[in-house]
Amino acid sequence: MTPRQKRYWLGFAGVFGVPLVWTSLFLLIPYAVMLAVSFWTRKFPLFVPDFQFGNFRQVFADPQYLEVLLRTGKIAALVSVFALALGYPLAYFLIFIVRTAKVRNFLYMVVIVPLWVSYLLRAYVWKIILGTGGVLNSFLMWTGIIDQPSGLFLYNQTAMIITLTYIFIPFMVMPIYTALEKIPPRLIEASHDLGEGPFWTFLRVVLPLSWGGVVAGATLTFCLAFGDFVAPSLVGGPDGMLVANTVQTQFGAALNWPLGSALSTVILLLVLTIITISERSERYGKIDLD
Amino acid sequence: GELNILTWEGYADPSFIKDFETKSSCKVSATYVGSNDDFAPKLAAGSGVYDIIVPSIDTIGQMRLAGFVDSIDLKKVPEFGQVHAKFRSNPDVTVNGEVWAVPLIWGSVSVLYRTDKVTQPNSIKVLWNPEYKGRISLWDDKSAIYWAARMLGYDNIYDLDDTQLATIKARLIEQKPLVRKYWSTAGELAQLFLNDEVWVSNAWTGLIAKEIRKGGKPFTVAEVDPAEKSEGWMDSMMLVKGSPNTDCSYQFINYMLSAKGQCGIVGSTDYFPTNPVSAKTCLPAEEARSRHLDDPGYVDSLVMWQMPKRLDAYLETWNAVKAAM
Amino acid sequence: MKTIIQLENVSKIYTGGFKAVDGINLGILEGEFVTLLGPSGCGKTTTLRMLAGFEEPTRGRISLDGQDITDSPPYRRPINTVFQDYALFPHLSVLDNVAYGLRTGKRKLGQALVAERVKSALGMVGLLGKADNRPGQLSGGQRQRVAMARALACQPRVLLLDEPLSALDVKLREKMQVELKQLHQQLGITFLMVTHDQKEALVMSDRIVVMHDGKIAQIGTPEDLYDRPASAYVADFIGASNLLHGKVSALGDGFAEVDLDGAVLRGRLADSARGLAVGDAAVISLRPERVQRVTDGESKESLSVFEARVMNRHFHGYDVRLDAKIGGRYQDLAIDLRRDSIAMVDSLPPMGEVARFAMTAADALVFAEDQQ
Amino acid sequence: MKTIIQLENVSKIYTGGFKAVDGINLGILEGEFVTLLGPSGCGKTTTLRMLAGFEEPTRGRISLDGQDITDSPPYRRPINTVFQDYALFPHLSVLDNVAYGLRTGKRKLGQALVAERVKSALGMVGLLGKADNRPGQLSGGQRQRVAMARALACQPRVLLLDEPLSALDVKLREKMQVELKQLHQQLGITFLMVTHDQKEALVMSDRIVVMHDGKIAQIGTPEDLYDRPASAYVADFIGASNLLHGKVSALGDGFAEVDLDGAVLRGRLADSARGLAVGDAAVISLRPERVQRVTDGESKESLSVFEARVMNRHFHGYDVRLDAKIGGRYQDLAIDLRRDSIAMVDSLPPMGEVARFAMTAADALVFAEDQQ
Amino acid sequence: MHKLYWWQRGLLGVVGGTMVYLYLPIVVLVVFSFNSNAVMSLPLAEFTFDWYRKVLANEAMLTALGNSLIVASCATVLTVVIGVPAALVIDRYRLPGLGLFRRTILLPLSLPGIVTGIAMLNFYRQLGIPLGLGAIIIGHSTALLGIVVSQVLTRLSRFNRRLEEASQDLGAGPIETFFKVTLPGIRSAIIGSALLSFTLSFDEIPVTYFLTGRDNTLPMYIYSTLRRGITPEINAIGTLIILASLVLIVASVSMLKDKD
Ligand SMILES: Nc1ncnc2c1ncn2[C@@H]1O[C@H](COP(=O)(O)OP(=O)(O)OP(=O)(O)O)[C@@H](O)[C@H]1O
Ligand SMILES: Nc1ncnc2c1ncn2[C@@H]1O[C@H](COP(=O)(O)OP(=O)(O)OP(=O)(O)O)[C@@H](O)[C@H]1O
Ligand SMILES: NCCCCNCCCN
Ligand SMILES: [Mg+2]
Ligand SMILES: [Mg+2]
Repeated sequence: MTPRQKRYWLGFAGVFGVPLVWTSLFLLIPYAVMLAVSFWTRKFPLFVPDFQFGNFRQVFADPQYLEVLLRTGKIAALVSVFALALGYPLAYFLIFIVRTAKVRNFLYMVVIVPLWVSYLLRAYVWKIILGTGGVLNSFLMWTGIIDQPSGLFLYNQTAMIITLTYIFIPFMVMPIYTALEKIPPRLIEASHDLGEGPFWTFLRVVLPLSWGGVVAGATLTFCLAFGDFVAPSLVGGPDGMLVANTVQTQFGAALNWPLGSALSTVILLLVLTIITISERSERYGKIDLD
Repeated sequence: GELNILTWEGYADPSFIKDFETKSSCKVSATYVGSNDDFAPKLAAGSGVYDIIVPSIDTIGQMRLAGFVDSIDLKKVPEFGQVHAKFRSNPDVTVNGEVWAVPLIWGSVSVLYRTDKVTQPNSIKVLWNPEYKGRISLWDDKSAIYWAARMLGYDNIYDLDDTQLATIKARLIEQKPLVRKYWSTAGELAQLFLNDEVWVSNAWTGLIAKEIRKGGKPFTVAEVDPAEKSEGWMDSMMLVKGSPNTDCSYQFINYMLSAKGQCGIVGSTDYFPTNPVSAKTCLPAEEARSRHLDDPGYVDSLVMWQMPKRLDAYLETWNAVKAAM
Repeated sequence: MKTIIQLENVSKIYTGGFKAVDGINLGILEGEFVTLLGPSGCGKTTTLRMLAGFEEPTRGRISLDGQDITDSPPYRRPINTVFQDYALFPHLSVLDNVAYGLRTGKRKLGQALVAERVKSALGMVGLLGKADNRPGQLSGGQRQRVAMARALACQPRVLLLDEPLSALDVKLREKMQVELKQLHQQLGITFLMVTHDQKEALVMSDRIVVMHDGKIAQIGTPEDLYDRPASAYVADFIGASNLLHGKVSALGDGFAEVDLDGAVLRGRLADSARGLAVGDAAVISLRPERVQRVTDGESKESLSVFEARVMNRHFHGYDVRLDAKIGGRYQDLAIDLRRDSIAMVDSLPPMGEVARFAMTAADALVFAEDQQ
Repeated sequence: MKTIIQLENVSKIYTGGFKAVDGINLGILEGEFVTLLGPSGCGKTTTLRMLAGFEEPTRGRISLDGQDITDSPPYRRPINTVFQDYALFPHLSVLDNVAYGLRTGKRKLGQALVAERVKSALGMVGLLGKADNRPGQLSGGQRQRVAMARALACQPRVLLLDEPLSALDVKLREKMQVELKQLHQQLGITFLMVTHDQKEALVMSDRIVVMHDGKIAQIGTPEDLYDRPASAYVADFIGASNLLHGKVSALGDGFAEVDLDGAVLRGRLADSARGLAVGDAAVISLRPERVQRVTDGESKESLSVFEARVMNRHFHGYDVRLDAKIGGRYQDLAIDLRRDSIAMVDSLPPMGEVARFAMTAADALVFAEDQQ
Repeated sequence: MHKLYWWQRGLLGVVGGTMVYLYLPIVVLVVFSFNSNAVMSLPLAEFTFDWYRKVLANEAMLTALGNSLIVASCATVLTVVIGVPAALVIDRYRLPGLGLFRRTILLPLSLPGIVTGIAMLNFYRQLGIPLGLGAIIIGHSTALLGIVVSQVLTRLSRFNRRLEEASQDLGAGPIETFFKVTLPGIRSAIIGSALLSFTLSFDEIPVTYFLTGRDNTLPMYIYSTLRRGITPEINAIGTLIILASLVLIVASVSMLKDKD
């Protein structure tokens, strides 16, 4: 080794040592342990080491788990769609309609601030708003739209979707905002110059160029909503159990860690698949703007 | 010293715990469970967290079998002998002459309803009554299975077979659209009533109704024993294995068996004391009667909890119900 | 030839109050190649953007073929732009970029027609082989060509070019200058180009509009501007120029002599300097390449001869640049002597010493001082 | 003068296998101003970076004052660099930027000494008034000066400059060329500069190293390269050049005639072309500015006269560029005619017609074909 | 301002609605924190500070708050100390395996927290590591490491490497160069991601849920309180948290503004 190479590798070891050890010890090994436990067997009163695929078989054979997975996927997808439907116009507005950078930065902060307010509280407030005696019912009765408080707003999947969408909108707005911000205004002018009005310019230039942000935001929102277990317990009803609650149950009441670990492993794989797909399509959408 | 107790709402109320803390110089911090199924996982997750747990009669056996607890050194609990013999001799409290649990308090689970909305129910079937669609609640606990079993008229509720469980599961799933929310703590159920969300539910007799009445809403609630009988429960104190604070633990156990402890907890929960000797010294006669101090036979009018023979099957059934649409 | 674009008294004041363009009047003839030339910030781009429709004039009127288009949006003008940074759509292939303007909401041409027009536009710029590439995969020069093709595919009445070549390196720029000019001649479309490179403007334009602080300083053919600049400002901007400050010491028949405190130079009076009187402060502009070396004995009647001290010498390949000082105030004077033969290098004046130079009076221009 | 930097057989192969520098041998004398010149990608920057210590030569040896420094890291070399993008520290003031090298590593000078040296360095580049500004608040030219001052404050033995002026616009670039050169003369430090602008190299350097594909094509003074290029490649790179391909039709006394299928041109035989025989393929290089116009009747003994068809004409201000075609294969020929008098424009050959031109044989160079 | 197109007006409507959606809950929270009635429904009762008084007297809550501050601070320091070098290595070295390393370190960001939580729980149980604040800190650091790494990586990719070369060129060795040039260059990314780490750790539930022993964090305290029924105290805590967040945001924005 030349002295230079020696310096190179010394630097590498010095800088990389701590992160490598930490990541292996507290990230890789725990996931590995989780994987290992997913092959164990539940045996009253606890569970014992083993190597068998029963837990995975149960996850896929017992319709209740598939049903929960599907329901969770459905809700996470709806949350992503609604967050996108509200978040995209918001980001678009900030970038292309707001004229001065000062106002834009201020409004952006205004969107991001809720992110800094306790997640739990943001979920729980919806209980006050949507409840039978809540703000929404009071408002509707006051306006005379309804004369009996409705029980339809709280303790069901709609409430969960409203709450989760609310919680995750900032995660949708941020990447889209960043993507839109990177689009040179020049390109929009070029489109106008070539005879295309604002609407088609949006479809043909702005949307494709912000696709990376949309994918990133949707992936993040989907994954976060997919793993949530707080909203169901606060605003969800009897039909609102999500996969994270199922995992929680296995580590709680059911005391079946092996099955819970198997479920978690399945979630892990699912998320990895989603991320990989999203990275692919993001890369497809990621266009070198330089 | 420090004492970490895994227990139920109302069991560590400052009204009587403060007194213990000053007397013993043991600081009590309580964590509340919402179901007996919360004990095992909390203890399984790691030792060294809790010193005393207060599971119900159907769960203490599981705690012992899982090795989560130590047996009780009776020399250190002089008043143990005053506890209702019925509880002392319970096969899960005393096993092969060794005592594992110190009974603390007992009571029933009955039907709680709003008198202005629900005509007085005489059967558990009220919880399946479509008339009250969206206004029904049910305790989020494996005991839901007992309730369904009793509604169906099964009498082997702690030893149900697979077909029975399947039927029960179907009935519970059938009930889901009627249910507004499964409740998991007393406070939650009280709030559900107070916020107009729920009109009828099964409930721990005493505490919850008391809480609702404190809310000052312009309606009244009542508790009723259905024709299928109410359920009976008894909660005992157990020593967590490996707890470094056994000294404080024994002081606590003794305090809770004393007059201050028994009347304190009765006062905060409206449940029934297990030590009639000390309770009698502090309860007015009228209350002593309504708390069945001299009437342990009342227990026989209840369906007393036992550990189900196939706990796992019960849990699985209940979880499947919750997971279903 | 008829006027295609007419700017009447057009001004642009940006929010904030900055007056970027200040009452411009300009007519552009059909088929002309006109260049806006001027230093950074003089308002060239702003003018172009008002024509394209991206900026709204604060005052004034813009018309195309006699029709007022001041208020019509960019996507309704038969005008296309080649942007300085090309503004190619990075997510579209070269083909789709070029086809973009042909597939718009309104101007929806048939598949076949689009294909044909794209092909002809790409053929024009020699990029048929790159149709399927993304802009990111092209070199700078190729991107420039795509931008041209994209604009031309729309068959605009007027093509606007904002510093179309400034992102290219020297060799490529010179090559593209020639190509662009040829394209203009082929197509007969009106070109309006912006540049701050006077050489580029001279090489390419039919007419050049020299701008200064939002106003037009002079409009004319390259020869006009080079040989008959209207002001010292234009003289300085077009080609290298020495601007020497002095006092008028003699006047006569369109000529003036300027005294630089010791050296006296003779030059033509600029049109704008007719009013100068003897004793007035004046600026005389002379181009480095018009100065000649005269050996000590030599003297020519037609030339105005002067002395300057040679301070430094740079090899320019084509010629030798002398940095000299002239007059009592030691004003800088650049002189380019041609190395017509290798032997000549030896006859260069020695550094640090005073030497004699000369120039035709017709090659120097005299302006009034304040005009600069 | 003694050699300060010596590169012996230095090569750089990047991971991936690309050979960026290919066995270079080069000695630089103390106090010299040497320029590396060549087209993009020829290995100039790589060579400079190996000298600075940022890249490790794959093969070969670099020594400074006779000592091998091939393996020493950049922070132990008494060499400083002016980066192309200046690489000023954006979080530090101008003063702290310039002081950076004086407060770092082993060279930790006292407060007072640092202040003094910073002051003198900033004074040198005329930026004393900007000491407290951040680089972001400076213009391009000022940043360039700060980068110079920062490097010079360290009093390096050798100053490396990687395209130091390429980010500046034309006028400023020309001004800074002169300043840089003066600084070099004042300080006496060895300068090694990289550029791809041949004009810049010609103006500034004592010696120029022309690179080609990682190898050295020629080393010499500006005059050497301009007047005696070793190859057609160098001739083409230094100044504009027409390279015309033909066959040797006659040889004699250091001169050759090249037949271009119809037109015959006479030129000096390049040193490397001594072996040419009649009938061999050859390239003749002639500079546009060395070609003269001869009117129909005229004929001069000393000149080689030829005909070419004038295709196009561009106004260059200084002179007029003619695009012409020569010979049976219609090879492109650029001709620059000087507009010495305004009247001359009228005597320009008409476009599309054949006209007669001439040049001295000494001004054309003949190379063997394969050398290009 | 020129007149708006129909679609611009529609957009404005959607944006306005979204803003209401974003802020209505926060307004509700704040308003009810001053409402004397313990049951939270309209109409409002009297204005009161009682809930704030109760919060400030609530020892368990204050202890939980203290724990949360400890956890968030430690986790933030750890994520920075581990994350910055990790980002540097990923950015600087082209070695096989580093891509995988990057993906691994970023994985917990998109993975439901519950998976990381139970992975940690399994792991601690096998090792016999006691649950508690220490366990939570490790969990949070690992789960949030990706935030620092991704933000710093983004900044590093924009960071001009020439500056480091310039520093070495001027005589500074690699370590001095890091502290004098690289660190100032990525400073705002570090501060920004540290703030985000802090907030997310302070707010964390799914990982914490499985790792708390005796010690509650504030969100866990709130969560268990919520499970036992709502009290307006929670609204008061929420309002205080919003206030603190605002102060933090304003501080960080003004802190980051001056230099970049
Ligand atoms: N949107 C704007 N708001 C305010 N001032 C502007 C705006 N655009 C340009 N300006 C200012 O108007 C003046 C003219 O700008 P313009 O871009 O037209 O100059 P230019 O001649 O094209 O210069 P350059 O050669 O640098 O491109 C400049 O001083 C510029 O700072
Ligand atoms: N780090 C690298 N890895 C691989 N190849 C490289 C690297 N750096 C440069 N090259 C290649 O080496 C060749 C020489 O590069 P170098 O930067 O030395 O050229 P240059 O003469 O300075 O060109 P330019 O004028 O464009 O700056 C180029 O083809 C370039 O693509
Ligand atoms: N299964 C036990 C019944 C629970 C009794 N405890 C109720 C306590 C309510 N505060
Ligand atoms: Mg411009
Ligand atoms: Mg280079």
